[in-house]
Amino acid sequence: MTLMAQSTTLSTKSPEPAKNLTELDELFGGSTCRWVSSPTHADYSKDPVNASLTAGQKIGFLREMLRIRRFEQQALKYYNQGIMGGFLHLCIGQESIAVGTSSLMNGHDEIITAYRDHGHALAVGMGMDECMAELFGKGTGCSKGKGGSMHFFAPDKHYWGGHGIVGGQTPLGLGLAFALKYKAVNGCAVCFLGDGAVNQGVFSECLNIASLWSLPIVYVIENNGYSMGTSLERSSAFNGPLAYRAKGYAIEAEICGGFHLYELRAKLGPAMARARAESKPSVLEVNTYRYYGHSVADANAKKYRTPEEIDHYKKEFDPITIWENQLLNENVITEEEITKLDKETKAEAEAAAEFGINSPWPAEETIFEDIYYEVDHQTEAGQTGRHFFSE
Amino acid sequence: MTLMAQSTTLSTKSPEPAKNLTELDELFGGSTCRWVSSPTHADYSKDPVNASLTAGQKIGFLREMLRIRRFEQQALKYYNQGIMGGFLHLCIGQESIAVGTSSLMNGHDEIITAYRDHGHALAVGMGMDECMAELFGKGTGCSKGKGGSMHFFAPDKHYWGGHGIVGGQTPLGLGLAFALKYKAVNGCAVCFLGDGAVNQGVFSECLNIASLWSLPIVYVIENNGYSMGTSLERSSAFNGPLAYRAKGYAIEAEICGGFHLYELRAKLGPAMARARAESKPSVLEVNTYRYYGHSVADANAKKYRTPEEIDHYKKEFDPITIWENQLLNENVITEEEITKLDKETKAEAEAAAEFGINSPWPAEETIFEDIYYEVDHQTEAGQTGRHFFSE
Amino acid sequence: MPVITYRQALNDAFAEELTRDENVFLMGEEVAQYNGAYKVTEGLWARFGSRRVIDTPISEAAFLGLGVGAAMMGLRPVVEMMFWSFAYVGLDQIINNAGCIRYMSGGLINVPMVIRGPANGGTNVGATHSHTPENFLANTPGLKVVCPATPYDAKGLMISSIRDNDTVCFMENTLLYGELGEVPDGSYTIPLGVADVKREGLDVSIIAHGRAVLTCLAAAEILAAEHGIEAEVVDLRSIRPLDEETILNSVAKTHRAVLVDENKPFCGVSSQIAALLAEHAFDDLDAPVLRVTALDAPAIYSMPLEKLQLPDAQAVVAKVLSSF
Amino acid sequence: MPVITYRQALNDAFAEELTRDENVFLMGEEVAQYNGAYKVTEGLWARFGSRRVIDTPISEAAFLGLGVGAAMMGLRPVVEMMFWSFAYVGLDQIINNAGCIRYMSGGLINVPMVIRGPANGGTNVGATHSHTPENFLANTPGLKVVCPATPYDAKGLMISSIRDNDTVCFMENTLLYGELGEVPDGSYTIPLGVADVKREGLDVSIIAHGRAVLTCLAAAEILAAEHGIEAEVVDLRSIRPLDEETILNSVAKTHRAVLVDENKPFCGVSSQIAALLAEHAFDDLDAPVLRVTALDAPAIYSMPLEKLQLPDAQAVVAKVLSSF
Ligand SMILES: Cc1ncc(C[n+]2csc(CCOP(=O)(O)OP(=O)(O)O)c2C)c(N)n1
Ligand SMILES: Cc1ncc(C[n+]2csc(CCOP(=O)(O)OP(=O)(O)O)c2C)c(N)n1
Ligand SMILES: [Mg+2]
Ligand SMILES: [Mg+2]
Repeated sequence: MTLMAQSTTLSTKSPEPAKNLTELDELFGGSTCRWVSSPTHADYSKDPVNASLTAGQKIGFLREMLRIRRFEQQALKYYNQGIMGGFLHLCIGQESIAVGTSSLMNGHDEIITAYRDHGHALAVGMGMDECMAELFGKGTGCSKGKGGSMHFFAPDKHYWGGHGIVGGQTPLGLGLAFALKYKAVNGCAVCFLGDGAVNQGVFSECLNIASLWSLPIVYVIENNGYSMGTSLERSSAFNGPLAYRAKGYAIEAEICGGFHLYELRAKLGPAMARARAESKPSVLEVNTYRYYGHSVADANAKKYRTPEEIDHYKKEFDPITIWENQLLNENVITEEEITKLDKETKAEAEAAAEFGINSPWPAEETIFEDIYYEVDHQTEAGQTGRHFFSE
Repeated sequence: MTLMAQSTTLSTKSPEPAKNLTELDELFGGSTCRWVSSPTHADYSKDPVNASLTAGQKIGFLREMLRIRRFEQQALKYYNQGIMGGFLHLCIGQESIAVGTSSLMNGHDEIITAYRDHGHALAVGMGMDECMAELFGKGTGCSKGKGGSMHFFAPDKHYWGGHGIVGGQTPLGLGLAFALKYKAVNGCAVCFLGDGAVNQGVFSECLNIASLWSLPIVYVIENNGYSMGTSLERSSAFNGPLAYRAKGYAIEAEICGGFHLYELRAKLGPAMARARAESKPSVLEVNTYRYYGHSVADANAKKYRTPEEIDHYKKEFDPITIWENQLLNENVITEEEITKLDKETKAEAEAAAEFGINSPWPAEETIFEDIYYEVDHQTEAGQTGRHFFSE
Repeated sequence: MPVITYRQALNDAFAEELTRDENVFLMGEEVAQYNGAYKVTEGLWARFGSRRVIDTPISEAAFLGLGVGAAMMGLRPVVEMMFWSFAYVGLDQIINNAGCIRYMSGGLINVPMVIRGPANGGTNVGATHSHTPENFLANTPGLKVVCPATPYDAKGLMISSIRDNDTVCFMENTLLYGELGEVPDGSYTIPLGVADVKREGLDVSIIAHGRAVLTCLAAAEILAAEHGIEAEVVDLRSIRPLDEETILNSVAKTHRAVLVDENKPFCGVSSQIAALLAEHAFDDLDAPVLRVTALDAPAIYSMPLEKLQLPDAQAVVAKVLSSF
Repeated sequence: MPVITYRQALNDAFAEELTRDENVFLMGEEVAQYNGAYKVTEGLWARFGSRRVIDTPISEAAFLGLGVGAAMMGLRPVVEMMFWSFAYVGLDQIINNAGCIRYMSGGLINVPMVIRGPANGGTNVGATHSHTPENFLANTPGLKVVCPATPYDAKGLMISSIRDNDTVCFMENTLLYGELGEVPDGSYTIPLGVADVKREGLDVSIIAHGRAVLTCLAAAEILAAEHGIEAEVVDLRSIRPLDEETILNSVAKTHRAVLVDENKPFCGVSSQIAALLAEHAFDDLDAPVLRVTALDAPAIYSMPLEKLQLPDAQAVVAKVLSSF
């Protein structure tokens, strides 16, 4: 037995960067957190949160998912042409989560996410133009060209960003929930984070406080199986699902397939309702998958996972296809209408790209704007003393 | 139901600073983590780890606990005279944990703790003189007067301190375990932390890595029920014992009464053995109690808990008394021998205080020593460029 | 005017602002039921209750970030760091969230928060508990930094900081909490970015902030009494925004500058003042710009040695004399 | 001499030290199987295996602290921060543990660790990803800070840093990784604390570190060609220890100093150099000490605007000309 302690191999993981399909399937059926409800089997259409949806709403969800995908595909095209800067993290494959969440927001709910934020931004109702212009670094961008891809914000739409430091948004989300409770507003906060982000200590601190103070927050772990090139199994130790760590803080935790809007809504809806009604936190781990690399600059996107794995997800688990089929089956939509919707959203994305490209660069002097409120508003405080120390 | 979310009272806790005895007893019997094995009921004397102890060893443990208590009582006396500086965190009431742990160390095990570190230091074999001199800020101190009460170290005794930032030692402990595994040494690391420290995020990060990489570490939570003036219930949300949070990381977690050395050894021994033999981490939550305030400067020591609570622990759960009774029952020791031991350790502590008081202050120039290895050793690297920027 | 302690002046500021503005709340470890580790928040929990004065777990990163999130929503958190030294476990939340979100959102979001607590050496609490990060925090555009030296300044600057719509890092000092000074009854504000000439003089400008100001005032008395040198003592009060005008005017008058700083020397606040003078007071200066800083070693525990680590009046006097 | 990239120079340094010393190991996010986010550790996992080149979860505080603990036990961790900006979530471990433990233990414990990664703006990754904390880290006695500008320096300084028995914060630059330079085969060291005069000149001293050195060299060429000014370019290379002698000698020769710094201005490294000159080069200076720094705003995303935020050769030229 002592021999094992003598072992000098620190990582017990095999060097193979990815699993083959059979292993993947095993994984799905098994007890790990990459548990997926087969999209064809489970039926959440009768769930109260879904049963009352109108055809118009259902079609609206499809439109929103398509908007996100077409928006990102346009962005990808221009990023690859080298005319955007920084990072571009695409959420293609994960669109259902942002759309499903925003479909449940009550007008007082607040949401916040990490850097993979385009989907959430569009889903809450941000315009493609302002978002695309932001990617192009233009003054017409939602953040005036100051934030870029990782930093979309729309407080007027209860959307608080877009945050680049892994896990850094998790206490901000807690603050949103705190403010709701402090102000006695009947809303909840939804804070998204990745499967890699759960290992930033601050998230655990948040779980403790959320539970201790009974704050109305739902942490949604968008578990896409990878943090950059590191698979979930190589980044995280867990017992049953990752989300179950929250149980150690006396927080309700659940897992959920994120590929079918009905399932997502059926699981997320009650968590949000509980937050609003009882001011109780929850953690929901949503299984999802990104088709592209971590960011577009991720040269290894097909090395740490097999092309077969990616294909498998695209074929079997695409949230847009699944939803289209659902709506076709329900006779809520026709193939032609889908094609039309698709064309419209493509056109919208193309027009947004045009808008972005044709927008002016921010003026040079804006570099020193939006740093201090008091300076921007030229209050007395903003005019007293030196605020900036370069010429 | 919505009314609850409207509630603006953030803390659900009552303003009463402490619980009365009845509530305390309920607590002990209940499912929370302040679970205590009644010292008179449980019998771990037959446990293999205890059964083989010699009378000499058992008496040795008593001597060590007495040394710690007498040492701290001396320190307290001089601190109150205003001739020591900084903080003084006493572990009186908790002596069994340090002594029980060091009794299990195999010569390759490494230990590290927080600022309440006198007990651990003495238990691993540090001399009272050097420890007391440190408290007096003298050059003869174990840290040459540089560290003070919170920073005792003895790497030659596998004791890595003494750390003042709450939770800050937890990744250092992980590093000790990592180094053991890296070097294929048949030892384990034991890292102590308080019940308040579990809410520093870095500790959760450590649990994940410890489990993921299978590192030979035992985290011992010294749960004394309070972090400064905050009771466990006001600082931490948990489900069953606090330690069970570790289960979310697939780590073995156990709880343990810390008042009886037999019980402590029976629970800690296997965890340390598992770490050595299988390179597996564990978390052990040990129930304990401090009689004094958070530090000697804690003016509220009797406000956030009742005097009755303190008395109850002193009477029913004093680890020294319990051990003395155990040894008397076993006929391993006589009352007279105990009195003698007590006198000896008192005398040792008094002599140490004398030593500390009579030792010289560190020389002024030592302020600039022990900052850089290379400077201290006047290597080429230490002599190149300017290292210090004041005169 | 009533004479009260620096601690009481802060306490009064909190009480007045908590009363004035429903959005203000205090948060931190032991700030409520314990009345504050250094009793700065004494009585406020009893008076304002658990919603407005909130005890936290030992999770600085989380409750700093919580403060930022709450401030984004329009609340006005006053978050205590029991010691500023502990902010290092939550620094990301200060720099990247409090400091950058307004910018990254193109001005859509404000973070009207105060982060406060003591930052000082000199109390034998060791290297990890004695940090003075005003230099580093002021390095971050987006943050403001204030270091009051007197009860009067503490109260007026605290009220301004709470009402400020940007994040203010407010640095107190455990050695100052018991210091007495005249403080008027009722609310008043002192603008951030205005230095205070605490003593006028023609011969040399001594420039300092925080507790070092008191050291410099003592030194100035010695210089006047024993050496016939009239020193002007400039108290920066606010590090960012910084009142460069008062500094430059003083040096233009005295032609000599000695900078005193309890910060460590490398890239301390006094480095920045020196850089300012080296560029903008070049023609005014009759002598090199001299500095007296904390000794460039970690804070030592040993009582008599730690005393030597911080600038004292004698060291300032000696440095000033060497400038002539 | 072979011409290789800065990235390759670092990679070679790692490979050589991993081979030479069994106690050296690399650790960080994506450093192993992914070959490094910026490919600085390419091939090392394949060559040295999972024990020596280790992928971590996204838990900077824990693995920085793990590195400190391992170093205390005699190992020599080389810990990557994917960006130095991410160190803020683990800063406590760097400042309080790596930086203070030797002192607080009275010299009983050493922390021979390298913490490394890129620290730079200029790549449109936004405010939170563009920090350059060399000033703050160098403020901490107990830490060393190195900022190489060329492939040759990068390799020699990295090998010295790994062999150094103190903690070295090693700052690279994503904009430099692809830069080419002559680097001899095999192992060599460059001592920490020795600046390098990268260009000699009599008219003005331009003092810089990191990528700004290349900017200054370009500026010096323009100054010579277009303005007949021969600038001396001093590359600090190491921020702490600092080669003050070379700085002072250069200014004693040229009588003029322009400091160039990609750090933000307030309490940046150039503030410290300015303070040095204001005190010790007072009689040598014929003109004010001027600085060119990053603009004092958070790093902006917008591509053309971010370009304006960092010092470029024209800005340096203009500043130098204004000094005459
Ligand atoms: C504190 C910190 N460390 C590292 C990074 C670099 N980084 C950015 S995203 C990322 C992976 C995060 O993965 P996950 O949380 O699973 O989210 P996903 O990208 O899959 O959406 C890493 C390591 C960072 N931004 N912040
Ligand atoms: C990061 C940090 N925050 C706050 C403190 C101040 N502090 C010191 S000890 C302590 C309480 C810790 O309680 P616990 O972990 O239960 O240990 P105990 O004192 O009971 O042994 C606090 C808040 C600190 N030293 N470090
Ligand atoms: Mg992920
Ligand atoms: Mg405790």
